[in-house]
Amino acid sequence: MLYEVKVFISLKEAVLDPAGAAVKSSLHHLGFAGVEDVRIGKVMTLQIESTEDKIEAAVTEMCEKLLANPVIEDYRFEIEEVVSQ
Amino acid sequence: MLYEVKVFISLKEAVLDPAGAAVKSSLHHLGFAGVEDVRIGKVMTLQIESTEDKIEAAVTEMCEKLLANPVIEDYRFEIEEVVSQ
Amino acid sequence: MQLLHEPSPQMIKDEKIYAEMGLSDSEFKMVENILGRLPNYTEIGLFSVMWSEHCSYKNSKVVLKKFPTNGEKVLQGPGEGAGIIDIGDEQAVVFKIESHNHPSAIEPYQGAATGVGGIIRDVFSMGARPVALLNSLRFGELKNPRVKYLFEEVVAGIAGYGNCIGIPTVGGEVQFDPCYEGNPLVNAMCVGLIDHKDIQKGQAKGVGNSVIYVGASTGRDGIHGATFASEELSEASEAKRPAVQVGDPFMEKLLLEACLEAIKNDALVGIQDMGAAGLTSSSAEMASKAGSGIEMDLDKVPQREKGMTAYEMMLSESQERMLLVVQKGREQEMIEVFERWGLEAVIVGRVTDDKKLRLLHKGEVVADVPVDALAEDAPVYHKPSAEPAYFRQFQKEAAFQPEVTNVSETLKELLAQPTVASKEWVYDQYDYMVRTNTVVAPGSDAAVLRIRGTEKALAMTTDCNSRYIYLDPEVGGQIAIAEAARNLVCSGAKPLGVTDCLNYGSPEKPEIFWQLEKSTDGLSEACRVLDTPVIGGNVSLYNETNGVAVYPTPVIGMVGLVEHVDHITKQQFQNDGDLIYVIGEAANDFGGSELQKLQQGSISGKAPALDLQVEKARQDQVLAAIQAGTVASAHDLAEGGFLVALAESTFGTEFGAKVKLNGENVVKESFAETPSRYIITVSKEKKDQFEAIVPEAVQIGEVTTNATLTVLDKAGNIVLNEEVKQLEDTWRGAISCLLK
Amino acid sequence: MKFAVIVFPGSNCDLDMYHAVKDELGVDAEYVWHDETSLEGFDGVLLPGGFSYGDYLRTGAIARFSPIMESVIKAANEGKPVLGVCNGFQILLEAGLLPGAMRRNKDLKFICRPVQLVVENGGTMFTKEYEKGQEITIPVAHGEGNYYCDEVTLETLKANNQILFSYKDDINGSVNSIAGITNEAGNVLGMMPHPERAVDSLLGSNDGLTLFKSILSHWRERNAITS
Ligand SMILES: Nc1ncnc2c1ncn2[C@@H]1O[C@H](COP(=O)(O)OP(=O)(O)O)[C@@H](O)[C@H]1O
Ligand SMILES: [Mg+2]
Repeated sequence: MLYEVKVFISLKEAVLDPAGAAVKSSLHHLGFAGVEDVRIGKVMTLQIESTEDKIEAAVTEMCEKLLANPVIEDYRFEIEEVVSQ
Repeated sequence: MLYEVKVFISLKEAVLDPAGAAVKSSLHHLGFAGVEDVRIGKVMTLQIESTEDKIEAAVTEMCEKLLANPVIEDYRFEIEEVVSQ
Repeated sequence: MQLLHEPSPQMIKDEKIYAEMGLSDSEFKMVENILGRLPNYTEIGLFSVMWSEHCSYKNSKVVLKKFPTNGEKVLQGPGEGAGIIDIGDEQAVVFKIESHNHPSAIEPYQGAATGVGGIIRDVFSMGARPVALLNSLRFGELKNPRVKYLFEEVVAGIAGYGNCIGIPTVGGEVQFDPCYEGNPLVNAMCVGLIDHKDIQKGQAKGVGNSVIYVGASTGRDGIHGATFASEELSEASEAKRPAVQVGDPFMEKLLLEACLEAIKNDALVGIQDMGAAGLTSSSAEMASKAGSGIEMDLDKVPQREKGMTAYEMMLSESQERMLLVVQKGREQEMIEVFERWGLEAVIVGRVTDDKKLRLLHKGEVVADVPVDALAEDAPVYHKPSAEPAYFRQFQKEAAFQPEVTNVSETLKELLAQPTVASKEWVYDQYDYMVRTNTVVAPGSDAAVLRIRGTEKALAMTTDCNSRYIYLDPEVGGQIAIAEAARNLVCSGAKPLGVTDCLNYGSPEKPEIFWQLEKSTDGLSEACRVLDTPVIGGNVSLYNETNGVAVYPTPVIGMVGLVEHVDHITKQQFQNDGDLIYVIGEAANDFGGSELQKLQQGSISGKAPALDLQVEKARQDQVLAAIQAGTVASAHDLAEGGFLVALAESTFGTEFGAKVKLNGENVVKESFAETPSRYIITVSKEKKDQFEAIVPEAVQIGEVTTNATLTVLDKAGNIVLNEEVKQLEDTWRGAISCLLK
Repeated sequence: MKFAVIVFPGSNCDLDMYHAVKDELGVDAEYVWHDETSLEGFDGVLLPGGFSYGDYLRTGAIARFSPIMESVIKAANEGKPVLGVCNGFQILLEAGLLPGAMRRNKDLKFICRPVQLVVENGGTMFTKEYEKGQEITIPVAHGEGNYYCDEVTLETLKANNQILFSYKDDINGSVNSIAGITNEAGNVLGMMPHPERAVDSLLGSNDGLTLFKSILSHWRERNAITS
């Protein structure tokens, strides 16, 4: 079965996000004064061939091992079956 | 009104994603042979003080002007009201 | 340019589909004659890219012929990936410059990055180890947000690629002028080192040998890039834009190492990078140069996207790919080299004897055209040329006389002009030290890299003051070569040769073609006199936005040889009490000067006069003085004139200077941009020895420790007395201040 | 003494590290390819700078899975000196041999320039030839050298004297201006500045050579005792 998995990775709350801060200040410069906070994270879209009973554990392992760095990052993911046309 | 806006930015289809390719090959090395494709995008989470009639246009403008690079990236966004506790 | 159904040959002709690809009616007729039939869609695609200006030089060939390209030490002149010059001990230096202007105008980060990637491939495809990168950049004024964005992203793109691949970016130049606002110039240069025995050629020799594709897979990115680069930028070109190419420096690092390993294996017959026009140019050129043909099966080409057509694969400009010709039967050895580096290497075709490029796709022959027709027989145009009215006007004008009431204020204003100001903001982002050979880092007249294992070093620079060339292309062209050479000489090097990147507007306009003709006359003459042959280069025409052309900008990349690391000299003052000399007298040269631009907001009048014989004689003397060990520091006078150069010599040191101007006219002495001049410092003990070698040098003062710059007029009155720190802060902070 | 210089795909300061040790320190060194599995016969391990695997996911993240890394961890556990510079430091962090993580520089730009460092701890196997408090000039060249660790970790690093170098001026936003730290045992050093680029006065500074000399003299002392 083919799955489309979206993994969302964000910096932990306590970790300063220099890129987010820069975007916020640029938005202010452009006149968007209402922007109070910007945080930048990653989203990885994976196409994975797997079985229903294995996919969740596999993705968790990928995240723990490689995709996220637990010292500064949190992750969460969504799994969807790809319906072939 | 405070809104939480999530802007998803991804590389256009035909644009090479070296980071995605590197992650895919690394996942293969780690034994996840079922991974057929990886694309890496960004997700920006913004807290914006705005009004209901303005928010959508404002975010579109932010995306066009700054957040996404229309030459190589596509974007989409989700807007949600922040319910204060 | 993705089509569901490719148009038939008849449709291509009737609906003039070739015109959209940049071919004229007469060129289409020529193709028809060559083939003796109508070309199909793939075939007309091949012709259109190969006959674009970018690949064929059809409009510039007539002027390129003028360059002196021979020299005792030239091992490889124009025609291959990069030129090669002997530096003794069985070693040679390889270098080349290339433009990536249009891609950078569209997507500055990736445009600049892939420009760097492309020029690196040119150098290692010769078999050389790339050792240094340089660049030459032109932008509009740092006022409007788009220009700031372009500038920041271009610099980041150059840094991103060069830093990652691990080749130091050691020098360059940046100029700001309104004419570049819509059409920035991004030229990248790469310098490599090679042992004579490793020199490769891009030739497909030996019938039956295999054609091997290595590196990244082919996507739909950059289709028609070469054609796109050969048109003016406009709203319409926006729509035609191919998918932007993204650079992958990591892939290129692997490719570089693998190729340098592959060249040590004699199974390799020929190697060429896939640059502009990708698979088409590499295959057609390799075959044409060897007098052979190539047959390729496109089904074998590694593809990144599904359902690619022959047309798309042949015209794709996906990055980080190379084409190899390998001895039949020894393919596996080669494939293994690449596999060790984790790279794909695939046999896609073979060398034939029929001088044809034949392409198979899904079992059918989809193209069958003579390789020479693609690579050699593009039409050559000699476009009409006409002296522009502005030039006549400028020649008649009375010379500009600047008004200066406060020398100190004017100096500070000049130091804050972004063209004059410190480029630290730029080169701080470049890893200029990796490979630990950089003896003189960015910030002096030229960069200098030692050659490990020898006592020698290489000096390198890029230069072009396009304002002078706009005012007077012929003289301006001479000045560009002279300045580059002077920068090398100041560093202790003997100039070896030139690579040039000719950035101009549309050659269809007679006034622009005139600029091209005249300036190449000037460049050629200067190269002859200074004995610096042109060993390669690149042409970028159609640099216009909305009908307005950039200044004619023939960027000069020059490399020189330092015989002994002891000769390496910097522009910065070295010791307290050293004597300060100036070589060359100031004339009333303010046409095209930084001061004119500052005061008038634009430039006009005559360019400064240059006497090439004087230039040559002074260069020889300065170099001799350096080689004799008599010189502590050396700096040439460029934009801003004497005081700017004097101030620059104190920046980054703990020293100041006290000098007395040696002419009556303070403004002229301080700010005129007369060429062929130097500031040299000499220790007191070496005074006589130095003066004997450079009798023309005039002692005007001394280096001091009190870190102030004190300038007296001829009568002894103080005209300037400033703390160096004040001046230096202005100069160092100017660019980041403008970017805020 | 013999050093291993580990080469990952994308390493680009391997050559500099090699020359620093071999030509300037005068000690034996050998390149070790990322897919080898043994560091037998080496007395010290050097992880050079560069962009291993393009640094595409996070700096150092992919390299830490290279086959050779198990041997690097083993060498570290055996008490052998392990030095990671720049990308090497990032790999050591990702591999968990050192605490903390790297973020992008606070100004979001790559920085390449000689910087002033303060030697915070002079007694270690990496710094015994420096004085505590000494200011030295060593170049940096990185885009992600903004060191992060949480409060607790920072207190531990301080308490154990694990911070060997700090930047004299904050150049990249690092917590406490940290430029280089060791593990608790003191035999694994990660630092962003490049000592291997400061080993020859022709190129501006040789303050970095002292670090390599420290490793060597420590090794000689130990070996004089044990042998
Ligand atoms: N784009 C750039 N990249 C790297 N170095 C640069 C760049 N622009 C300027 N520099 C460096 O800044 C110094 C001053 O440049 P420039 O004013 O053009 O010198 P000159 O007038 O002597 O040719 C040189 O060392 C040059 O290499
Ligand atoms: Mg100069």
